[in-house]
Amino acid sequence: METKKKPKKVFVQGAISPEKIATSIAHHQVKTNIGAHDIFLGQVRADEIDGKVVQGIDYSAYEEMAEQKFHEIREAAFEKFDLTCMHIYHSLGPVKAGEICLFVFTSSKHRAMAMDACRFLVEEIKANVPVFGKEIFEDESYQWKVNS
Amino acid sequence: METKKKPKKVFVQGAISPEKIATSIAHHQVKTNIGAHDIFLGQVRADEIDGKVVQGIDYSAYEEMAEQKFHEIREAAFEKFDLTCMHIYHSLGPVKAGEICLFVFTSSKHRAMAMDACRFLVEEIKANVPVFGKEIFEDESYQWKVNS
Amino acid sequence: MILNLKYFGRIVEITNLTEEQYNAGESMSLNELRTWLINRYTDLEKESFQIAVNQELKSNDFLIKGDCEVAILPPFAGG
Amino acid sequence: MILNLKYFGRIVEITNLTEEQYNAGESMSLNELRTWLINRYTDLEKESFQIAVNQELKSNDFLIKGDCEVAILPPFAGG
Repeated sequence: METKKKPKKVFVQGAISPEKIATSIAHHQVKTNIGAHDIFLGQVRADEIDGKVVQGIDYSAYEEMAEQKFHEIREAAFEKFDLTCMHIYHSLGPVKAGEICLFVFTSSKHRAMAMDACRFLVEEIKANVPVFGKEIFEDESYQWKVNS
Repeated sequence: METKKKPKKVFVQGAISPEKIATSIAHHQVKTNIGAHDIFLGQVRADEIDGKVVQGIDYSAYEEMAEQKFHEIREAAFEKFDLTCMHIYHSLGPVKAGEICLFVFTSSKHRAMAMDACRFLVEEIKANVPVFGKEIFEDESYQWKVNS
Repeated sequence: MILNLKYFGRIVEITNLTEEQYNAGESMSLNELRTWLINRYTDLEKESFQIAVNQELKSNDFLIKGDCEVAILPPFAGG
Repeated sequence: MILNLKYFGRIVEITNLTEEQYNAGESMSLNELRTWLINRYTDLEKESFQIAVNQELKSNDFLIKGDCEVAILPPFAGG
Protein backbone atom coordinates (compact mmCIF):
# COMPACT_ATOMS: atom_id res chain seq x y z
CA MET A 1 0.00 0.00 0.00
CA GLU A 2 1.11 3.51 -0.81
CA THR A 3 2.50 5.38 2.18
CA LYS A 4 1.87 9.09 2.25
CA LYS A 5 3.37 11.89 4.29
CA LYS A 6 0.65 13.08 6.64
CA PRO A 7 -0.67 16.37 5.22
CA LYS A 8 0.21 19.37 7.38
CA LYS A 9 -2.81 21.12 8.88
CA VAL A 10 -3.59 24.33 6.98
CA PHE A 11 -6.99 25.38 8.28
CA VAL A 12 -7.30 27.52 11.36
CA GLN A 13 -10.53 28.63 13.02
CA GLY A 14 -11.29 32.32 12.43
CA ALA A 15 -8.92 35.13 11.44
CA ILE A 16 -5.13 34.83 11.33
CA SER A 17 -3.58 37.29 13.79
CA PRO A 18 -0.55 39.53 13.11
CA GLU A 19 1.02 37.93 16.20
CA LYS A 20 0.82 34.48 14.60
CA ILE A 21 2.66 35.91 11.59
CA ALA A 22 5.33 37.49 13.81
CA THR A 23 5.84 34.21 15.66
CA SER A 24 6.19 32.38 12.39
CA ILE A 25 8.80 34.89 11.15
CA ALA A 26 10.70 34.69 14.47
CA HIS A 27 10.90 30.89 14.21
CA HIS A 28 12.90 31.27 11.01
CA GLN A 29 15.68 33.35 12.52
CA VAL A 30 17.59 30.23 13.52
CA LYS A 31 17.63 29.12 9.87
CA THR A 32 20.66 31.13 8.81
CA ASN A 33 20.76 29.70 5.29
CA ILE A 34 17.63 31.71 4.47
CA GLY A 35 18.24 35.02 2.67
CA ALA A 36 14.73 35.93 1.57
CA HIS A 37 11.17 35.47 2.79
CA ASP A 38 8.03 36.27 0.86
CA ILE A 39 4.71 36.53 2.66
CA PHE A 40 1.33 36.86 1.03
CA LEU A 41 -1.67 37.84 3.14
CA GLY A 42 -5.25 37.74 1.97
CA GLN A 43 -7.42 40.27 3.82
CA VAL A 44 -11.23 40.39 3.77
CA ARG A 45 -12.45 43.50 1.95
CA ALA A 46 -15.52 45.53 2.92
CA ASP A 47 -16.72 45.58 -0.68
CA GLU A 48 -19.88 47.48 -1.50
CA ILE A 49 -22.25 45.37 -3.60
CA ASP A 50 -25.58 46.84 -4.72
CA GLY A 51 -25.38 49.41 -1.95
CA LYS A 52 -24.64 46.91 0.82
CA VAL A 53 -21.27 46.60 2.53
CA VAL A 54 -19.57 43.27 3.25
CA GLN A 55 -18.87 43.01 6.98
CA GLY A 56 -17.15 39.63 6.85
CA ILE A 57 -16.80 36.28 5.12
CA ASP A 58 -17.86 32.95 6.59
CA TYR A 59 -15.49 30.32 5.15
CA SER A 60 -16.31 26.65 4.79
CA ALA A 61 -14.51 23.89 2.91
CA TYR A 62 -14.60 20.32 1.75
CA GLU A 63 -11.94 19.82 4.39
CA GLU A 64 -10.52 16.39 3.57
CA MET A 65 -10.11 17.25 -0.10
CA ALA A 66 -8.83 20.75 0.68
CA GLU A 67 -6.11 19.50 3.05
CA GLN A 68 -5.12 16.94 0.41
CA LYS A 69 -4.96 19.67 -2.27
CA PHE A 70 -2.88 21.92 0.02
CA HIS A 71 -0.54 18.97 0.49
CA GLU A 72 -0.23 18.39 -3.27
CA ILE A 73 0.35 22.10 -3.90
CA ARG A 74 3.09 22.15 -1.22
CA GLU A 75 4.79 19.11 -2.75
CA ALA A 76 4.61 20.66 -6.23
CA ALA A 77 6.16 23.89 -4.94
CA PHE A 78 9.02 22.06 -3.19
CA GLU A 79 9.62 20.19 -6.48
CA LYS A 80 9.52 23.32 -8.63
CA PHE A 81 11.37 25.83 -6.45
CA ASP A 82 14.46 25.71 -4.29
CA LEU A 83 12.82 26.46 -0.95
CA THR A 84 14.02 26.19 2.62
CA CYS A 85 10.57 26.53 4.19
CA MET A 86 6.93 26.91 3.23
CA HIS A 87 3.85 27.51 5.35
CA ILE A 88 0.21 27.93 4.41
CA TYR A 89 -2.66 28.85 6.73
CA HIS A 90 -6.26 29.46 5.70
CA SER A 91 -9.20 30.52 7.84
CA LEU A 92 -12.40 28.58 8.33
CA GLY A 93 -15.51 30.12 9.89
CA PRO A 94 -16.16 33.84 10.22
CA VAL A 95 -13.48 36.43 9.38
CA LYS A 96 -14.35 40.12 9.68
CA ALA A 97 -13.53 42.74 7.04
CA GLY A 98 -9.95 43.93 7.65
CA GLU A 99 -8.89 40.60 9.12
CA ILE A 100 -6.54 38.12 7.48
CA CYS A 101 -7.88 34.86 6.00
CA LEU A 102 -4.84 33.54 4.10
CA PHE A 103 -1.16 33.46 5.10
CA VAL A 104 1.37 32.04 2.63
CA PHE A 105 5.01 32.12 3.71
CA THR A 106 7.97 31.01 1.58
CA SER A 107 11.67 31.14 2.44
CA SER A 108 14.70 30.55 0.26
CA LYS A 109 18.36 31.34 -0.05
CA HIS A 110 17.63 33.92 -2.76
CA ARG A 111 14.78 36.32 -3.40
CA ALA A 112 13.56 35.14 -6.83
CA MET A 113 12.77 31.62 -5.61
CA ALA A 114 10.88 32.86 -2.56
CA MET A 115 8.82 35.31 -4.63
CA ASP A 116 8.09 32.91 -7.52
CA ALA A 117 7.06 30.17 -5.13
CA CYS A 118 4.79 32.44 -3.10
CA ARG A 119 2.97 33.56 -6.21
CA PHE A 120 2.64 29.98 -7.48
CA LEU A 121 1.13 28.90 -4.16
CA VAL A 122 -1.39 31.74 -4.02
CA GLU A 123 -2.59 31.09 -7.58
CA GLU A 124 -2.84 27.34 -7.02
CA ILE A 125 -4.77 27.80 -3.77
CA LYS A 126 -7.26 30.20 -5.37
CA ALA A 127 -7.82 27.90 -8.35
CA ASN A 128 -7.75 24.39 -6.90
CA VAL A 129 -8.70 24.24 -3.24
CA PRO A 130 -12.39 23.64 -2.45
CA VAL A 131 -12.99 26.53 -0.08
CA PHE A 132 -16.30 28.41 -0.09
CA GLY A 133 -17.04 31.88 1.23
CA LYS A 134 -20.28 33.50 2.23
CA GLU A 135 -20.00 37.30 2.10
CA ILE A 136 -22.15 38.58 4.95
CA PHE A 137 -23.57 42.09 4.66
CA GLU A 138 -24.29 44.47 7.49
CA ASP A 139 -28.01 43.62 7.39
CA GLU A 140 -27.14 39.90 7.80
CA SER A 141 -28.08 39.10 4.20
CA TYR A 142 -25.33 37.40 2.20
CA GLN A 143 -24.02 36.25 -1.16
CA TRP A 144 -21.61 33.48 -2.13
CA LYS A 145 -18.16 34.69 -3.13
CA VAL A 146 -16.54 33.45 -6.36
CA ASN A 147 -12.79 33.83 -7.04
CA SER A 148 -11.87 35.92 -10.05
CA MET B 1 11.09 76.84 -6.27
CA GLU B 2 10.12 73.22 -6.55
CA THR B 3 8.25 71.88 -3.53
CA LYS B 4 8.86 68.27 -2.69
CA LYS B 5 7.02 65.84 -0.45
CA LYS B 6 9.32 65.15 2.47
CA PRO B 7 10.86 61.70 1.91
CA LYS B 8 9.60 59.12 4.40
CA LYS B 9 12.32 57.76 6.68
CA VAL B 10 13.37 54.26 5.57
CA PHE B 11 16.50 53.54 7.59
CA VAL B 12 16.27 51.99 11.02
CA GLN B 13 19.15 51.25 13.36
CA GLY B 14 19.96 47.54 13.60
CA ALA B 15 17.75 44.56 12.78
CA ILE B 16 14.02 44.76 12.00
CA SER B 17 12.05 42.77 14.58
CA PRO B 18 9.15 40.40 13.84
CA GLU B 19 7.11 42.53 16.28
CA LYS B 20 7.62 45.61 14.12
CA ILE B 21 6.29 43.63 11.17
CA ALA B 22 3.27 42.44 13.17
CA THR B 23 2.51 46.01 14.28
CA SER B 24 2.72 47.19 10.70
CA ILE B 25 0.31 44.46 9.54
CA ALA B 26 -2.10 45.23 12.40
CA HIS B 27 -2.18 48.92 11.43
CA HIS B 28 -3.64 47.91 8.06
CA GLN B 29 -6.66 46.12 9.44
CA VAL B 30 -8.67 49.35 9.52
CA LYS B 31 -8.10 49.75 5.77
CA THR B 32 -10.93 47.53 4.62
CA ASN B 33 -10.44 48.28 0.93
CA ILE B 34 -7.24 46.18 1.03
CA GLY B 35 -7.61 42.60 -0.22
CA ALA B 36 -3.98 41.56 -0.52
CA HIS B 37 -0.66 42.29 1.15
CA ASP B 38 2.74 41.19 -0.04
CA ILE B 39 5.72 41.32 2.29
CA PHE B 40 9.33 40.75 1.33
CA LEU B 41 11.91 40.23 4.05
CA GLY B 42 15.65 40.17 3.48
CA GLN B 43 17.44 38.07 6.11
CA VAL B 44 21.20 38.00 6.70
CA ARG B 45 22.66 34.63 5.71
CA ALA B 46 25.48 32.85 7.53
CA ASP B 47 27.26 32.16 4.25
CA GLU B 48 30.49 30.20 4.34
CA ILE B 49 33.20 31.93 2.31
CA ASP B 50 36.65 30.32 2.05
CA GLY B 51 35.95 28.30 5.17
CA LYS B 52 34.81 31.26 7.26
CA VAL B 53 31.21 31.83 8.31
CA VAL B 54 29.47 35.22 8.11
CA GLN B 55 28.16 36.17 11.53
CA GLY B 56 26.53 39.43 10.51
CA ILE B 57 26.53 42.38 8.15
CA ASP B 58 27.37 45.94 9.14
CA TYR B 59 25.32 48.21 6.86
CA SER B 60 26.23 51.77 5.97
CA ALA B 61 24.83 54.11 3.34
CA TYR B 62 25.16 57.41 1.57
CA GLU B 63 22.12 58.33 3.60
CA GLU B 64 20.90 61.53 1.94
CA MET B 65 21.08 60.00 -1.53
CA ALA B 66 19.64 56.69 -0.33
CA GLU B 67 16.59 58.31 1.29
CA GLN B 68 16.06 60.31 -1.90
CA LYS B 69 16.32 57.14 -4.02
CA PHE B 70 13.88 55.32 -1.74
CA HIS B 71 11.52 58.25 -2.20
CA GLU B 72 11.84 58.13 -6.01
CA ILE B 73 11.31 54.35 -6.03
CA ARG B 74 8.18 54.74 -3.88
CA GLU B 75 6.81 57.42 -6.20
CA ALA B 76 7.53 55.26 -9.26
CA ALA B 77 5.73 52.31 -7.67
CA PHE B 78 2.66 54.39 -6.77
CA GLU B 79 2.65 55.60 -10.40
CA LYS B 80 3.05 52.12 -11.89
CA PHE B 81 0.81 50.04 -9.61
CA ASP B 82 -2.59 50.52 -8.06
CA LEU B 83 -1.53 50.43 -4.41
CA THR B 84 -3.30 51.34 -1.21
CA CYS B 85 -0.16 51.35 0.94
CA MET B 86 3.57 50.84 0.69
CA HIS B 87 6.26 50.70 3.36
CA ILE B 88 10.00 50.18 3.14
CA TYR B 89 12.43 49.74 6.02
CA HIS B 90 16.15 49.01 5.72
CA SER B 91 18.67 48.43 8.47
CA LEU B 92 21.78 50.48 9.12
CA GLY B 93 24.57 49.29 11.42
CA PRO B 94 25.09 45.71 12.54
CA VAL B 95 22.56 42.97 11.77
CA LYS B 96 23.32 39.42 12.89
CA ALA B 97 22.90 36.33 10.69
CA GLY B 98 19.24 35.22 10.91
CA GLU B 99 18.01 38.75 11.54
CA ILE B 100 15.99 40.84 9.10
CA CYS B 101 17.60 43.79 7.30
CA LEU B 102 14.94 44.68 4.69
CA PHE B 103 11.15 44.89 5.05
CA VAL B 104 9.10 45.78 1.97
CA PHE B 105 5.32 45.85 2.43
CA THR B 106 2.77 46.49 -0.33
CA SER B 107 -1.02 46.47 -0.07
CA SER B 108 -3.64 46.60 -2.79
CA LYS B 109 -7.21 45.71 -3.55
CA HIS B 110 -6.08 42.69 -5.57
CA ARG B 111 -3.20 40.25 -5.29
CA ALA B 112 -1.42 40.78 -8.62
CA MET B 113 -0.78 44.48 -7.96
CA ALA B 114 0.56 43.87 -4.46
CA MET B 115 2.90 41.10 -5.67
CA ASP B 116 4.12 42.92 -8.80
CA ALA B 117 4.79 46.09 -6.81
CA CYS B 118 6.66 44.28 -4.05
CA ARG B 119 8.94 42.61 -6.57
CA PHE B 120 9.53 45.90 -8.41
CA LEU B 121 10.48 47.61 -5.14
CA VAL B 122 12.92 44.89 -4.07
CA GLU B 123 14.69 44.88 -7.44
CA GLU B 124 14.91 48.69 -7.54
CA ILE B 125 16.26 48.86 -4.01
CA LYS B 126 18.95 46.24 -4.69
CA ALA B 127 20.02 47.97 -7.92
CA ASN B 128 19.76 51.67 -7.18
CA VAL B 129 20.11 52.52 -3.51
CA PRO B 130 23.63 53.33 -2.23
CA VAL B 131 23.79 50.93 0.69
CA PHE B 132 27.01 49.15 1.57
CA GLY B 133 27.49 45.99 3.62
CA LYS B 134 30.49 44.62 5.41
CA GLU B 135 30.17 40.88 5.94
CA ILE B 136 31.80 40.18 9.30
CA PHE B 137 33.20 36.71 9.90
CA GLU B 138 33.41 34.90 13.21
CA ASP B 139 37.10 35.77 13.56
CA GLU B 140 36.25 39.51 13.15
CA SER B 141 37.78 39.63 9.64
CA TYR B 142 35.42 40.90 6.94
CA GLN B 143 34.70 41.36 3.26
CA TRP B 144 32.52 43.86 1.40
CA LYS B 145 29.26 42.44 0.09
CA VAL B 146 28.22 43.03 -3.54
CA ASN B 147 24.63 42.48 -4.74
CA SER B 148 24.16 39.82 -7.40
CA MET C 1 -22.89 0.70 -6.00
CA ILE C 2 -23.41 3.26 -3.26
CA LEU C 3 -22.57 6.90 -3.95
CA ASN C 4 -22.03 9.01 -0.83
CA LEU C 5 -23.08 12.40 -2.13
CA LYS C 6 -21.78 15.50 -0.37
CA TYR C 7 -22.99 19.03 -1.00
CA PHE C 8 -21.16 22.28 -0.23
CA GLY C 9 -21.66 26.04 -0.09
CA ARG C 10 -24.51 27.43 -2.13
CA ILE C 11 -25.37 23.93 -3.42
CA VAL C 12 -26.64 23.08 0.07
CA GLU C 13 -29.21 25.86 -0.23
CA ILE C 14 -30.73 23.98 -3.16
CA THR C 15 -30.46 20.41 -1.86
CA ASN C 16 -31.27 21.41 1.73
CA LEU C 17 -28.97 18.68 2.94
CA THR C 18 -25.22 18.25 3.16
CA GLU C 19 -25.07 14.50 2.52
CA GLU C 20 -27.14 11.67 1.16
CA GLN C 21 -26.64 8.17 -0.21
CA TYR C 22 -27.63 7.24 -3.75
CA ASN C 23 -27.91 3.57 -4.62
CA ALA C 24 -26.91 3.79 -8.29
CA GLY C 25 -26.61 0.97 -10.84
CA GLU C 26 -23.39 -0.84 -11.74
CA SER C 27 -21.74 2.17 -13.29
CA MET C 28 -22.55 5.78 -14.06
CA SER C 29 -20.78 8.61 -15.88
CA LEU C 30 -20.57 12.03 -14.25
CA ASN C 31 -22.73 13.31 -17.11
CA GLU C 32 -25.45 10.85 -16.13
CA LEU C 33 -25.01 11.84 -12.49
CA ARG C 34 -25.41 15.52 -13.42
CA THR C 35 -28.69 14.72 -15.18
CA TRP C 36 -29.90 12.72 -12.19
CA LEU C 37 -28.98 15.58 -9.81
CA ILE C 38 -30.73 18.21 -11.92
CA ASN C 39 -33.87 16.08 -12.18
CA ARG C 40 -33.85 15.71 -8.41
CA TYR C 41 -32.99 19.35 -7.62
CA THR C 42 -34.23 21.41 -10.54
CA ASP C 43 -32.63 24.65 -9.29
CA LEU C 44 -29.22 23.03 -9.84
CA GLU C 45 -29.66 23.57 -13.57
CA LYS C 46 -28.63 27.22 -13.32
CA GLU C 47 -25.74 26.54 -10.93
CA SER C 48 -22.13 26.12 -11.95
CA PHE C 49 -20.57 23.14 -10.15
CA GLN C 50 -17.71 20.66 -10.42
CA ILE C 51 -17.75 17.06 -9.25
CA ALA C 52 -15.02 15.37 -7.20
CA VAL C 53 -14.91 11.58 -6.92
CA ASN C 54 -12.99 10.39 -3.87
CA GLN C 55 -11.58 13.93 -3.51
CA GLU C 56 -10.32 14.25 -7.09
CA LEU C 57 -12.02 16.53 -9.63
CA LYS C 58 -13.16 14.47 -12.62
CA SER C 59 -14.46 15.41 -16.05
CA ASN C 60 -18.00 14.67 -17.21
CA ASP C 61 -17.05 11.51 -19.11
CA PHE C 62 -15.51 9.90 -16.03
CA LEU C 63 -17.18 6.59 -15.21
CA ILE C 64 -17.93 5.70 -11.59
CA LYS C 65 -17.78 1.94 -11.16
CA GLY C 66 -17.95 1.28 -7.42
CA ASP C 67 -18.81 2.71 -4.02
CA CYS C 68 -17.32 6.17 -3.59
CA GLU C 69 -17.60 9.64 -2.14
CA VAL C 70 -18.93 12.13 -4.68
CA ALA C 71 -18.76 15.84 -3.84
CA ILE C 72 -20.77 18.50 -5.64
CA LEU C 73 -18.65 21.66 -5.48
CA PRO C 74 -19.71 25.23 -6.27
CA PRO C 75 -17.08 27.77 -7.46
CA PHE C 76 -14.07 28.07 -5.15
CA ALA C 77 -13.54 31.20 -3.08
CA GLY C 78 -10.38 30.49 -1.08
CA GLY C 79 -7.73 33.05 -0.29
CA MET D 1 34.86 75.40 -8.20
CA ILE D 2 34.89 73.39 -4.97
CA LEU D 3 34.14 69.68 -5.10
CA ASN D 4 33.08 68.19 -1.78
CA LEU D 5 34.27 64.64 -2.25
CA LYS D 6 32.64 61.88 -0.18
CA TYR D 7 33.91 58.32 0.05
CA PHE D 8 31.91 55.23 1.09
CA GLY D 9 32.33 51.58 2.03
CA ARG D 10 35.48 49.87 0.75
CA ILE D 11 36.58 53.08 -0.99
CA VAL D 12 37.26 54.59 2.45
CA GLU D 13 39.81 51.83 3.09
CA ILE D 14 41.83 53.18 0.16
CA THR D 15 41.39 56.91 0.71
CA ASN D 16 41.58 56.61 4.52
CA LEU D 17 39.15 59.49 4.78
CA THR D 18 35.42 59.89 4.32
CA GLU D 19 35.45 63.46 2.99
CA GLU D 20 37.75 66.02 1.48
CA GLN D 21 37.52 69.19 -0.59
CA TYR D 22 39.08 69.49 -4.02
CA ASN D 23 39.56 72.91 -5.50
CA ALA D 24 39.19 72.00 -9.16
CA GLY D 25 39.35 74.29 -12.22
CA GLU D 26 36.36 75.86 -13.95
CA SER D 27 34.95 72.57 -15.16
CA MET D 28 35.80 68.89 -15.12
CA SER D 29 34.33 65.75 -16.66
CA LEU D 30 33.82 62.70 -14.48
CA ASN D 31 36.41 60.94 -16.65
CA GLU D 32 38.95 63.58 -15.70
CA LEU D 33 37.91 63.29 -12.07
CA ARG D 34 38.40 59.50 -12.21
CA THR D 35 41.94 60.01 -13.53
CA TRP D 36 42.66 62.55 -10.79
CA LEU D 37 41.33 60.18 -8.13
CA ILE D 38 43.34 57.22 -9.40
CA ASN D 39 46.53 59.33 -9.52
CA ARG D 40 45.90 60.39 -5.94
CA TYR D 41 44.85 56.94 -4.64
CA THR D 42 46.53 54.39 -6.90
CA ASP D 43 44.70 51.41 -5.34
CA LEU D 44 41.45 52.85 -6.72
CA GLU D 45 42.50 51.63 -10.17
CA LYS D 46 41.38 48.07 -9.43
CA GLU D 47 38.16 49.14 -7.72
CA SER D 48 34.77 49.31 -9.37
CA PHE D 49 32.97 52.54 -8.45
CA GLN D 50 30.22 54.88 -9.64
CA ILE D 51 30.11 58.63 -9.15
CA ALA D 52 27.11 60.63 -7.94
CA VAL D 53 27.01 64.40 -8.38
CA ASN D 54 24.63 66.09 -5.97
CA GLN D 55 23.15 62.66 -5.18
CA GLU D 56 22.49 61.65 -8.79
CA LEU D 57 24.55 58.99 -10.56
CA LYS D 58 26.20 60.47 -13.65
CA SER D 59 28.03 58.94 -16.60
CA ASN D 60 31.73 59.50 -17.28
CA ASP D 61 31.17 62.23 -19.86
CA PHE D 62 29.15 64.36 -17.41
CA LEU D 63 30.71 67.80 -16.96
CA ILE D 64 30.86 69.35 -13.50
CA LYS D 65 30.69 73.14 -13.80
CA GLY D 66 30.23 74.46 -10.27
CA ASP D 67 30.52 73.71 -6.57
CA CYS D 68 28.94 70.38 -5.76
CA GLU D 69 28.91 67.24 -3.67
CA VAL D 70 30.61 64.35 -5.44
CA ALA D 71 30.25 60.86 -3.98
CA ILE D 72 32.49 57.93 -4.89
CA LEU D 73 30.33 54.83 -4.51
CA PRO D 74 31.46 51.19 -4.45
CA PRO D 75 29.02 48.43 -5.56
CA PHE D 76 25.67 48.50 -3.75
CA ALA D 77 24.76 45.79 -1.26
CA GLY D 78 21.33 46.82 0.02
CA GLY D 79 18.54 44.39 0.81
